[in-house]
Amino acid sequence: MSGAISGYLVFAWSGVLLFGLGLFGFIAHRHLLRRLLAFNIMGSGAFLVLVGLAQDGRGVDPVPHAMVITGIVVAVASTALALVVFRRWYRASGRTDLPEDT
Amino acid sequence: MNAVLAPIALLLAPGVPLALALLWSFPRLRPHIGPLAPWAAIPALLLALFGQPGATVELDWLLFGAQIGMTGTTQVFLFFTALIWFAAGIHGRGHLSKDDHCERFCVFWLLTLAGNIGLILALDVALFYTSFALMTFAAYGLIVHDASRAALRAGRVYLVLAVLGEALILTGLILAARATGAPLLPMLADLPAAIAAAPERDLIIASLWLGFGVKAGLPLLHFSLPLAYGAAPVPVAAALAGAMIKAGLLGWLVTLPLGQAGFEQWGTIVIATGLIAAFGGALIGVNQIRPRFVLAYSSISQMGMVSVAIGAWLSAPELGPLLAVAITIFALHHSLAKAALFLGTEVVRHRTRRPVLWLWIGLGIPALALAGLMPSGLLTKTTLKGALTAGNAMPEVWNNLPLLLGLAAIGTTALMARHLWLLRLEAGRDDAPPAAWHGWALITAATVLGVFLLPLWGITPDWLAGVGGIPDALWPVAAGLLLAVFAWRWLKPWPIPPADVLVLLTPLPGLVMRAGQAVGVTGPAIQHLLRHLQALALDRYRRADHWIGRASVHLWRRDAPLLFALILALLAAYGLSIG
Amino acid sequence: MIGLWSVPLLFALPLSLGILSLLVVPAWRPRLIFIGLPLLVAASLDVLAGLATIGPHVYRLGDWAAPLGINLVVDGLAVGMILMTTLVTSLCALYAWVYLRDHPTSTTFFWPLLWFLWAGMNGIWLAEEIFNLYVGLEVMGLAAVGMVALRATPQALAAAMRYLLAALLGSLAYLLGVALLYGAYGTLSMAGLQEVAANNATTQVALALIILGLLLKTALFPLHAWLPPAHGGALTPVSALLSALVIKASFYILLRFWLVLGPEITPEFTAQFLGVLGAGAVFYGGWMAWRQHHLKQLVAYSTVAQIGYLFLFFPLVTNTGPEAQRLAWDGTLMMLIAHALAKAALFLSAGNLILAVGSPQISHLVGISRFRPMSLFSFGLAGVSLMGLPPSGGFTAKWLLLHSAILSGQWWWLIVLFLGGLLSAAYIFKVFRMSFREGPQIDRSVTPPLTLDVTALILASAAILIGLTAHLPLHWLRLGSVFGVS
Amino acid sequence: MDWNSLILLGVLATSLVASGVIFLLAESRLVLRTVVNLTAAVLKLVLVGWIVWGVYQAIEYEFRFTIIEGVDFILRADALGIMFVGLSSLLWLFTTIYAIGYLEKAPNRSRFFGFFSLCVASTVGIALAGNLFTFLLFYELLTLSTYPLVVHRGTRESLRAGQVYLYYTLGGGALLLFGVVALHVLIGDTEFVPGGSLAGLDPSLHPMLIIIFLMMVIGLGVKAALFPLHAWLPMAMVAPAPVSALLHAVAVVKAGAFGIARVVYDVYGIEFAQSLGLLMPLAVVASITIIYGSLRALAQTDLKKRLAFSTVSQVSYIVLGISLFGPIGAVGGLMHLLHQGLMKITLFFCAGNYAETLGVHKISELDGAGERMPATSVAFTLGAFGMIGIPPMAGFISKWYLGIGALEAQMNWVLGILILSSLLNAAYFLPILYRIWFRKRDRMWCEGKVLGRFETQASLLFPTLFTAAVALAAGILAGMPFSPLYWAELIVGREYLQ
Repeated sequence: MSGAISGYLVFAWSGVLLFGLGLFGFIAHRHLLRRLLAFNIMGSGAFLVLVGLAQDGRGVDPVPHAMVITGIVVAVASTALALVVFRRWYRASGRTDLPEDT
Repeated sequence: MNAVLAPIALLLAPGVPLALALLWSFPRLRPHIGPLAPWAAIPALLLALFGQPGATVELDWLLFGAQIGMTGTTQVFLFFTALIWFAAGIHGRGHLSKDDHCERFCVFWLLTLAGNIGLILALDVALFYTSFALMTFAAYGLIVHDASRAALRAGRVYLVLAVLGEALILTGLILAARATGAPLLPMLADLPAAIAAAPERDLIIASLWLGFGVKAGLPLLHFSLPLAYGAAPVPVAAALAGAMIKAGLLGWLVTLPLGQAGFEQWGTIVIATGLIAAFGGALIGVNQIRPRFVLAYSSISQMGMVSVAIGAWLSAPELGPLLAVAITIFALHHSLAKAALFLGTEVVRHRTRRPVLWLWIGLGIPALALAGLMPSGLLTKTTLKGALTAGNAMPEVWNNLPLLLGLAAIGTTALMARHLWLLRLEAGRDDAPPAAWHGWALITAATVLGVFLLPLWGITPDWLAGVGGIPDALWPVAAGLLLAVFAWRWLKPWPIPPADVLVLLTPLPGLVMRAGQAVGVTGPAIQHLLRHLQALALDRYRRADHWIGRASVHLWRRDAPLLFALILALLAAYGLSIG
Repeated sequence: MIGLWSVPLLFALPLSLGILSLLVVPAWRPRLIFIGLPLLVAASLDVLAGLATIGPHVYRLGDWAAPLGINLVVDGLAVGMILMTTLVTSLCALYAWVYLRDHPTSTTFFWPLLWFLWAGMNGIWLAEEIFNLYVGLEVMGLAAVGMVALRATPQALAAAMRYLLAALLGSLAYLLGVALLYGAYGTLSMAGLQEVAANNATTQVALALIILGLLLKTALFPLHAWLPPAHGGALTPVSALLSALVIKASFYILLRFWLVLGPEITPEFTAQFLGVLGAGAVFYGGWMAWRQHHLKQLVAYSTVAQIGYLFLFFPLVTNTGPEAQRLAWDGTLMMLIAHALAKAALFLSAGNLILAVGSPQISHLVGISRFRPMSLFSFGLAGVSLMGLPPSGGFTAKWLLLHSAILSGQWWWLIVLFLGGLLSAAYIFKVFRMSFREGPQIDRSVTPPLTLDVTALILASAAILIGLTAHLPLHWLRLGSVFGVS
Repeated sequence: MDWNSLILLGVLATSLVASGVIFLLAESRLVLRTVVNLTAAVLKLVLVGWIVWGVYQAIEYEFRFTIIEGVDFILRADALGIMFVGLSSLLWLFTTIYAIGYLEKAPNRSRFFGFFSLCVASTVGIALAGNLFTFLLFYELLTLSTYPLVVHRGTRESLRAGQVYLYYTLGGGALLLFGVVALHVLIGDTEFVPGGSLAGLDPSLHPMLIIIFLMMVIGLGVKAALFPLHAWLPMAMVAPAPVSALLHAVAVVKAGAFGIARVVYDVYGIEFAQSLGLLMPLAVVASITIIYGSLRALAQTDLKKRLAFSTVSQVSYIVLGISLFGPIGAVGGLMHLLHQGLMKITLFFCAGNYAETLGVHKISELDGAGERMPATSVAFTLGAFGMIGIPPMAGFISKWYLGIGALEAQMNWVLGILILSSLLNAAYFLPILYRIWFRKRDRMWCEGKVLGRFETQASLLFPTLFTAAVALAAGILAGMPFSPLYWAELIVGREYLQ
């Protein structure tokens, strides 16, 4: 990568930043809902990187878009599943976090 | 005896006792073994009387190929062995019929007999050793038959010595066999020459000499003799003293490099040992308080004299033919007489309506024979002396050997006198079944007449010299009798226990016993202490074993994988460092 | 053309069956396997036949060109994995068909999830592009999480949650890596990457992200914490599927990446490091397995340990001679397949034992050998393979790995294989020890249906047989691989 | 696939199939199980007899099957292997009969006989293995199939013994595996070839070969109970008597000793091993084991424990014979493989008879047993005499050949070891015999069982008597064709003529 941060790389770098933030949240928080949110932020970061890196002046590349759309679908599905499991977990145990190693 | 019969007879001689013993496997036939057992020696006896030396039978399938046959010398051995077993068997017949363990006894009897005959007939090393071992170990069952304390002790001593002896013999035989051309199928006849040429010849001779010496009552290996002769049933004692002791002698005769030059030192050692046995046996024997112990030491003493002859043969190979004849006659003479004496110790105990005089004449005959006054004794002495003095072949140091033997004969006479004297005390205590008489009478007659059968086996001794030897034979007898009378009047026997030095060899019991007596502790207390000490030692051994076991298990159990891994790592690292 | 119709069917069929099973009434859901299993078995065999006749090839879905079209690789490795999946999943499905009768609440969603899981796995085996691999991973992972949660006990839910978080984190790391690679090289195809990828920082970072994500999903020590509760706490057929197949998928992707990028781009240090982690997994997993009191936890930790063996592949193929590489490749694949079969068998038979005594505690197995010899026998056969004792797939694999280790001069892996084998013996025989013990608790036991025992036995026997006939699978597996030429 | 290779599979299959069938049989199917057991054993014996005849006429039997490239599964009947097969199939029959009687009314018989058959199958496999890989395969299988037998009783003690057994054998097996793989790396598939196949290798590889030899011998030495690796064997005595008999006489220790013979003769080649200087250390280890085992045996009060340490000692005779450079010592060692098996199985059967009939386990409780159980006691006596090496028992023949062989190999000290061992053997066996035959019985034996017309159950008595008779015959009739001696000479003739 060249020294100057060209335009399209801004998106990529902010994607990386988002991903980092999300990762921090994912690790730091115990509340499962927060961790889920953090996961979604990480996901957004990753998509941003994907889209951002694709804009290198080669014209419109449909592939990243396809990938991001697919990724979003996957993320949504994952979040949904996580919410279902979380709800059941909360109902069963009354806790919003995971117990330490069982 | 023709070519067809000879092999069959050779096979039957050891085969019949063996087959009879095997009858025991069929519970229904077991009761029949007892009555048949005494007769098992008959085929061997017939073979000895009517067989011709020279016939051999090869048994390829047996062990690693065995061969049996007869030579002139072994035929004589076979004769007296079979006769003694037969007479002793007849003697013991009635006695045994009341025994609870009759069948067990008979099986051991037959096995011992088979072994004894087998070793005489064997021509190859393997069968010889096999028969020897069979005889040795089966005889243990005979010795401890009574299960009395004394018998068990005798059995223990006998067994320990026998095992040591077997081990020594095996060492010697393996080493010797290796020296022959055919180490896997060695013939006895090849051994002497092979040993003479072997690099380890001293080791071989020592092993064989000591190994067979256990049987032949070599000093310090003789402990089992008095103990066993004293504790075993009388027929067994007769067979032990008459026949089996000669197996040791036969062992020497067939394995030692007799007739080979270059064994003068060994000759000296053997002669010296023989003399020690001859005199030591007599000295200890006259102090014994039971007739059978006396006889046992007499045997040791007599075997000492034979040892002298063997030693002479080693020292002066050229005397071989003469000495061979002398030793053969000696063996015949001593075996029969000794067996008669042993059977006599039983016979004399029985109350009888027969004239007592006949009894004592019968008891006296073998005693006189041993003392050298009967034909056999005379012939033995003169032949031996003649052989030793022939052609001045013997080394200078041994010039006085005949005199020494004469002095030993004094001891023999004294022993016989002591024996008869002690016998007197035991006379007439029990009823005697008739069979006891038959056997004894048979063997006593053989003592007198047996020697005249010698020409049958091609041995023609110088009868006249025998007659001429009477004066020479008389002085030791006279001296011995004088000594006996003197001793009877003025001396008290020392309390030498029947296993003499063995008591000293195991110093702990003796010393403790002495010490205990000195401070006034009674026998049972000492015995208790001894048992305690023994138990302690055993316990220590067991405990050590236990700890070793635990340690080895612990070392490996938890850490086995790591240890194996370590081994692997070391080996692998080393492997890579070099490869 | 032969082989063509069946390739897309391999994931299309399970997908449609999954959807179909969501549509039918719950009572009918299990019965779909009698339609689905024969079809999928036929399709798998047809793919094999295709490989045998026309060799390794790339199948274009709908004849669309990449990158928008989907390319499917049909080489020896993929077909091997497909066959393994078909065998294990079919048997687990049969097992579940009987097993789940006692768990009516779980049945409802088990079957749809099973089909999705299958579709996801087949997708991964066949996918050529790295993004499709991601999609496959997610489909499979979400289905797997759902399956873990089926039990609906707090423990199972917690385990599912933990598993889900780990899986999501892993997938995102992978996705970021994919994004970086695509950004740098503009291609998603493995073949394309192999041509253009250069040894620079971007590639290395991307590869590190991908490796990390996949390690987390594969549960390599020390990233294994999610695995034992998830695998040990799930329903028995689920445990078997997860341990036997699901973790293999992420390892498979790792393997593919390594084949494409590994030797040239990653430093030898990484390879050795992965090997060391593998060794750590072998020791730690074995040790922990030995210390478990619950039977299925023990088996789960055994998976943690066995994963470690797979990672010995990396040091053994990096900067070593071609012969050592070939042997390591063969050994790793053998290990992978043998472990799949053996672990499925182990879980299923452990489930049978638990059914028989009615308790997951190992200490309650006292004297069980008298009543359930067949379950125990399957357990033992599978155990033989896990211990790496002959004759078994595990042994053949170990043999090949040893061979490779000695040939490449990396003797320290010998110690790993050695102690690993002994540790696995320790935990397998811990179960046996208890079952041979004669004690008071041996009066009676429940007899599980025969099907349960038979499926476990078939899997265990397969784990043994594959060791005896190893040259056949290895021959197929080498088709189209970089190490295929011996 | 021709007839000659199928017959090898048949020998293996008889017990494998029997094992499978027995596993599936319900516990209560006593008759059927017995029929399967005995049919398989007899069938195997017939097949083995067939092969023995064929091998005698130098017919090649081979079965070959590729596992992975360069690694074949090979079964081959050569003289050495078939000797071991003959031993195990003969003794299997009798041990099976014995076990059927011994375990009457005991629990878990299906399991027991299943693993029992499996154990024999692996032993046969070991014997017929045509290369190191196949050998290893069955060697490990043997470990696995004997473990359930060792822990069969399910007591705390037996489980502990089983654990120790596993640690040892698996550890040893792994070392063996590494040795085999390392050798494989060096020279490829190591088939057993008379005279060995390593002699032609480059001298720079020799240190490596020594290491590999060490690995393999340590691995095999575990099963052969060589000195520091023997601790599992006495512990395994908690198993039922037929198992002990099988472990000690036929399967496990023999597998180790046989493996060492294979490695020395057919992998390294005796001359090459000698030139590498490997035989001398082996002889020393074997000698130490011989003496050590006897010393330990002397201290044991439990009959089976004493027999176990005796095994530790006696099996090393085989190893000793192998390590003596020269045909005669080799004959002695190989012959002892059979002799020790026959004698030791007899002794263990007898110990089992005493335990089962009289409830006697301690030596001190044997007083007067000879009167109560004469036939068993005769068998015991024959076995013990054989162990001591008293002629005409089989042990004497071995000892004689070993002694001569030691002298041929210029190792005269070995003769001393042999003699010392004989003395120690006498020291721990003769007191037992004394108690059996000459002591008065001093206690009540717990005799609860209905025994039939013999002194004990017929199924216990007759195998014992038969093995004793064979052990006796092996000694007396050593000169006959097909005796152990004859066969060992045949093997050595083929090994040394290379």
